[in-house]
Amino acid sequence: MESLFDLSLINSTLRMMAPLLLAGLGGAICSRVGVFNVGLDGLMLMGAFLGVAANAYTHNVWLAILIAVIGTTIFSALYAYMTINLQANMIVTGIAINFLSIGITTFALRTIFDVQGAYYNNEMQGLPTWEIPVIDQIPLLGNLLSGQSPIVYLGILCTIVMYFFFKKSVAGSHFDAVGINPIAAKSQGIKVKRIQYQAVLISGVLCALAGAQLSLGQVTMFSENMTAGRGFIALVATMLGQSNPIGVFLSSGLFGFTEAISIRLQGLNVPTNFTLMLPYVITILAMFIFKDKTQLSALKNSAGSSR
Amino acid sequence: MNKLKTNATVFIQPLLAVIVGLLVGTIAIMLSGESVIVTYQEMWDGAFGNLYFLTNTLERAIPIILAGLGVAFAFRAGFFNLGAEGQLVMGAVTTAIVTVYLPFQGLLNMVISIIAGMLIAGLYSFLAGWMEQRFQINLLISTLLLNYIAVLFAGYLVSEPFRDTSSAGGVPQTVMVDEASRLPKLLTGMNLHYGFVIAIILAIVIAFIMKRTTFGYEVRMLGQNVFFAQYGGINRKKIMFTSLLISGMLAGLAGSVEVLGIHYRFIEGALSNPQFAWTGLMAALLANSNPIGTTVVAIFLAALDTGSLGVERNTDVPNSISGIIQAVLILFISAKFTMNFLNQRKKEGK
Amino acid sequence: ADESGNSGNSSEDAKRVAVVLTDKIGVNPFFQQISDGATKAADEAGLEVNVIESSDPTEIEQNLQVAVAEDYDLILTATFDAVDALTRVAEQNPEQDFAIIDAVVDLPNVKSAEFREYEASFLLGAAAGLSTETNKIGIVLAMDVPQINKYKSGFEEGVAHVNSEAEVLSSYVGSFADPAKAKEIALQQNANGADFIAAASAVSDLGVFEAAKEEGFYTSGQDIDRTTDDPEHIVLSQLKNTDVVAYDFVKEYGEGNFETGTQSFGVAEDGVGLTFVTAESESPLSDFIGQETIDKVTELKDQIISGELTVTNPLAQ
Amino acid sequence: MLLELKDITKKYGDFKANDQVSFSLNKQEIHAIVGENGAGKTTLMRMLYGMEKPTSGDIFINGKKQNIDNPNIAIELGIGMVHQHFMLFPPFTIAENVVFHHEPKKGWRYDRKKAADEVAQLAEKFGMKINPLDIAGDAPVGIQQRVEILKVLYQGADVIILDEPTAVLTPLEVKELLVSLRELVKMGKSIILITHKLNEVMEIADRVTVLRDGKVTGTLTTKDTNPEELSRLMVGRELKNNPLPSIEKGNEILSIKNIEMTSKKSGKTLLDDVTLQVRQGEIVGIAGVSGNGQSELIQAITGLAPVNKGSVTLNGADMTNRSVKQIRDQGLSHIPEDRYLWGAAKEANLVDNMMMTDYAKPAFQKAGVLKLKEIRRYVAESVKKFNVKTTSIDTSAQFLSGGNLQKLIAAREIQKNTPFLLAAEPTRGVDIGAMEFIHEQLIEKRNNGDAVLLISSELSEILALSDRVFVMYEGKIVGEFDHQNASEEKLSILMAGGNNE
Ligand SMILES: Nc1ncnc2c1ncn2[C@@H]1O[C@H](COP(=O)(O)OP(=O)(O)OP(=O)(O)O)[C@@H](O)[C@H]1O
Ligand SMILES: Nc1ncnc2c1ncn2[C@@H]1O[C@H](COP(=O)(O)OP(=O)(O)OP(=O)(O)O)[C@@H](O)[C@H]1O
Ligand SMILES: [Mg+2]
Ligand SMILES: [Mg+2]
Repeated sequence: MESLFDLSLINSTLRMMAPLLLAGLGGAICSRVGVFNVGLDGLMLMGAFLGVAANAYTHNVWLAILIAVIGTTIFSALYAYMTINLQANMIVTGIAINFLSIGITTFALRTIFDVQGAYYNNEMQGLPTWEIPVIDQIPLLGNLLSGQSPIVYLGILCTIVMYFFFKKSVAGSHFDAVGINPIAAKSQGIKVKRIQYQAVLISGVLCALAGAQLSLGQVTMFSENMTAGRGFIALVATMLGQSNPIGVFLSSGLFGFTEAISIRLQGLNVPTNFTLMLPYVITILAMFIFKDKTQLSALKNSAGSSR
Repeated sequence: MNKLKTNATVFIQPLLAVIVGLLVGTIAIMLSGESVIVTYQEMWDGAFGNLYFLTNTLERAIPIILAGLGVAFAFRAGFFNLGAEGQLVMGAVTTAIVTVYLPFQGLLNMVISIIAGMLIAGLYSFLAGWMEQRFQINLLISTLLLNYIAVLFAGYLVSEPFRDTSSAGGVPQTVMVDEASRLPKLLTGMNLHYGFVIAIILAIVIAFIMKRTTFGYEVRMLGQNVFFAQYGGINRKKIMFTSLLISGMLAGLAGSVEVLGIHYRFIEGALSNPQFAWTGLMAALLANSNPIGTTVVAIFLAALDTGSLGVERNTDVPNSISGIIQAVLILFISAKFTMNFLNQRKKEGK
Repeated sequence: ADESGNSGNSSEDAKRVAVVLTDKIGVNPFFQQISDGATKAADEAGLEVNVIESSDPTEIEQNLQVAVAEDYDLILTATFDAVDALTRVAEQNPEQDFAIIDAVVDLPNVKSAEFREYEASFLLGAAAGLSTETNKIGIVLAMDVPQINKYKSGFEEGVAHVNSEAEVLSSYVGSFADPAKAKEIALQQNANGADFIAAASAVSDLGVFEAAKEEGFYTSGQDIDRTTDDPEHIVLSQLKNTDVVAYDFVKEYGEGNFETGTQSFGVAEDGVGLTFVTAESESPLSDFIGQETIDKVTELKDQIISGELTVTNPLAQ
Repeated sequence: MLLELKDITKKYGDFKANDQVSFSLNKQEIHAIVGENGAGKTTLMRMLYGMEKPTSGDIFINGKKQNIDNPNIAIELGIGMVHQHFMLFPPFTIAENVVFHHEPKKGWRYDRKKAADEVAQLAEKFGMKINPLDIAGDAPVGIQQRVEILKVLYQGADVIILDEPTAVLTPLEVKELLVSLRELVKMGKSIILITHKLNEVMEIADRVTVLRDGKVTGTLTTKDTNPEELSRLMVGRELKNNPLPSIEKGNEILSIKNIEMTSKKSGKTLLDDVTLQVRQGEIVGIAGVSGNGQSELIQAITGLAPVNKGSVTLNGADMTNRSVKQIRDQGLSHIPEDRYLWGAAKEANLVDNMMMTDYAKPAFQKAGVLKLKEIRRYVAESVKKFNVKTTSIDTSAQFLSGGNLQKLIAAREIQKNTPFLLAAEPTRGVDIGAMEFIHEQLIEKRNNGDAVLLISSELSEILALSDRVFVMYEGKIVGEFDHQNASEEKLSILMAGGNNE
């Protein structure tokens, strides 16, 4: 097909990967401190809903995002409390969080907006797209990278910030320490629970942004269960990227890219189910190349709590 | 040390969790403006109200029990199998196709198609184990991804080569299984079928294997400490492969039994939408991978499902509220309440 | 469950109707339509109505059985998902009245209504084929499954009938509720030159509409008249009057002239249609379509009604 | 008096881990604490370090009563602890581990360069050789030990608690450590030293406190006591001295010929042309600083890792690169070097732990079904016979003290009655009572005409038990001695890579 690798492919990849990247980074920061967060999908959905709901009331997209972030962070505190304080099984809690947010958003959709299925509203302003001044000028790159929603850029920024946080900052090394050996960290006077809380809350913020990118960046509406399982793909990105921000960026990029490709491949004479499979198959193939030799500490923790 | 005391905490814990869950559920119901008592009454009735509802609950528990047993088996051997959904779907679609297209009859047909479904599902899970063993591919990621592939692949099978084109239908599905090959009902007029007997027997068999056989011992030791197991002469590869195979076969059986006992055909989405696999996973986790415990928890989780159906039918509480109550109950059930609360109280008391 | 039979409605002898839906209402506006239609008729005819949503396909049969046990007079359900369950339940309860919309169950105690959506899709495709300037037309579908593909085949046939030059780009979202991906697909089709992209992806249609608004191409809605949302870009809507059928069924039941059997609703019966062609719309006609096209399509409609033109039924192969 | 613990009691449920314990430490003193496994030494120190709260009793620092709620307070008060099980972050560098939670900063950034410099200086000041930029997890245990001490020093501790610091060290490393400790005292630090080795106590401590069953049985000045008195206070009885009677040697049971093993990862040669034999009625000792190929030798013999060249013959059959099971069936039993990693499943109960390697025997299973009754009887008997202290055989192994777990493992392997026993570090971290017992068992096995290969980094153990001694250095056998000819001196030189000629 002539348009398989056109310029808009990169553009499209960036858009598609942004929610995966942000939620994946949220998963990464959790797993760095030893929390295996399966609730990313639910947190994202909550963020998507709150973004739209707040936007409908405040008519201000920025304020809406702020409210989505605050609300989702509070919601993620529930997950933190259950797993960190009450030592509930991380995976069960995560799945329950996903169910809960589907329930809450659907219920709220009905009670607040009196609609079922989806809420949209022509007056509602979505996120603008930003033309990035300098990059904009560069002939080819400008077209490729410019003109995305601010959250896409924020996702890239978060990757960089998180990379430096873990690589360069003292706090970052404390986060790692908690994930590597919580008992040792505690014996050195580190407040392990507090750090785990911080990580979960940060993942709340990141998932809120991921959700907002879906409901206010990519489209301007909310529909029931609109994350369509992206939280689990983000989880795969977290694991595949070995909880390293750059790794998460690359793996969510790979996923976004293959998904963009798979849309284009639908024109070919291949059964659609096979083209839809492409991102998953490619990701598995990618694992043959980037082998995961290190055991995730979060994994061990969650497996430990499962016995 | 004090056995009585520990036994008491074992029971107090989930009880407290259920109470807290119900309390939070109460808030949700009150928000929706319905009577709390009526709603909970309907929930109870929907799950256990009379023989019909009780058998429905048990019927719904069948795939959850089987998928849960599968997950639990792999857990015991130390492997985190997140691929129950894919395995379940593979088992179901295989069984449906084999029943309809291979020239066997009646009981034989039923047995062969169930075994075929279990085998394919087992091999599907084996594949993930092989990739981990041979290429160090993280089992968690591969099993998660294989779920999507299985669902799409099964979808392809029933919308292209094996689609039922006879009825003027629109849903991708296979042809219906003939009467003789179906799993018979346990009681006439009720939905509960022999799959339940199979599930219960398997739970007991697996409990026996785990506790009383050398193979079960090998599986448990491998799950507890790989190095210790290897030191003692246990073949890690062999146990890993067999336990993943068994795990997949159980999940596959969940699908086969759903096909032959309830739907009588494979319908796209009919087995993934109800989240049987994930519910089974939760049951296994909540029961610490104990087979009998998994069965009990699975029935409890199924009761939450059928109970919320009752709420949906007979009250104005929206469907989503029953979803909320259900999620809240699950959320609190695994919390370690008593420990913390009692400990805190002790400390404060001093 | 028996006691609710007579004692439950002792005050008056109102007939009771259960509407058992195969999924949550929110999943597809289609369910909302049926629920609304049935409720409206019940209100008018003085019937009691209870709408029961199912969370997943496994629950349908149980809900039907319980509805029988609770002595509802008429049990109305819908879609192909309910066929297996209804067949079994209706066979077991030959005295009970049932009705099913948008699928056929051929039993003496069931009244079925099927729709020939492909006729409407044909008209939509024809309108698109006549209007396109780029000779590229898109359609965004929910999933690659027969009940969705019946829209695709009629659409393609319609396009081909009027414009042999035009190419149809069709893509699947792969799920019933992923507006973000639907939008991405529409943007992609538009980038490949499609100037008209039909939406046939349930809730995800909203994503296609947004893409149209942003990029300035034209699109169409499904089931109900969506042109009112954004008449500038949503220029057509293919209609499927399930609400009317649900209303009719319940109303007939209330009035005592309910007869089982199968009714087929196509363009001729006004069960399906296209805005501006078979039904008025509140919104103005877009210049992109133009009155001329509408006239031509109206001619095609008449040919279909008269039987001069037959659209292929994709499910009858 | 720098520090004083008064009448400290710590209860876990109804169990008193510490019972009215009083303890004091003077400035620039080294005060040793000794006692059997589970006597309550670690528990007492954990309370001083703020990781546990005493059930009753008071802690005074410089005469002032303190409430030490968490390690931060202890650190502020100048108390540092080197834990029995290292508290390190293996992927971090040594410098990062040392400065952890007290990192030098440049703005928001972690000044890793400064950290490395400071750690290098600190190490120099106290005469400890380390490379701050090495990854802690890759460093040998001796270095890890130093990292732990440096960490405490970096935090400015005046009181340093060391919980069994020498259990995992080689003799050379022990010597170095003791030198460092003296150095520290000279520089004004005070030290609490928990150990099972009475010679260390006698050599370095000023005073010693003995704990038994959570109670203090005596606080003595080392000048005025001797090891015999201390052991009597510890175990409540006189210790025996086990002689090694000379007996007839029989056939070769284990024969290793020219084996070679290379690392898959680095391609480094780990075992280089190793040849040795063990005969019936003989204990052969392998001496060597740990990390010189002993672990690889164990793995080669037991089938846990393949060799590239050479042959391993056990009890007359070629067992080169066979599976663990085949080798065990041929007559191997094996006390592993790390009891938690290889030797036990912590969460499993004693029955499960005891059954490993025996579960397939016809006595304990029929057609794959375990005979639980027989098994439980057997385990209960073994636990009693080997004097494993536990509340029940259904307790999980993690709740046994190290010494008791070791006894359980020894019981499991010795009772198998195989012609060959491989005993690796059989008494590491085990109290003197248990050590005596395990030694007795090894000798008895030898006297019964079985072959024993003893691998230990504890020279005194090697010298006391071995009929013949081999010395390993960098994967090679560099020396062989008879029981009579072996001496600590001769072995030490070879172990350090020196030459006896
Ligand atoms: N958290 C706890 N809960 C219950 N019992 C405990 C706990 N910690 C320690 N104990 C028990 O207290 C006793 C004393 O343990 P402690 O660790 O102080 O022994 P120790 O003298 O350090 O032994 P070792 O020489 O093996 O290190 C043991 O019997 C142990 O089982
Ligand atoms: N929750 C607990 N309940 C009972 N005993 C415990 C508990 N936690 C730890 N212990 C016991 O406390 C003791 C002290 O543990 P510690 O970390 O000192 O290990 P240890 O057994 O002395 O190890 P080793 O001597 O092999 O180095 C051990 O006997 C351990 O089994
Ligand atoms: Mg100790
Ligand atoms: Mg110890």
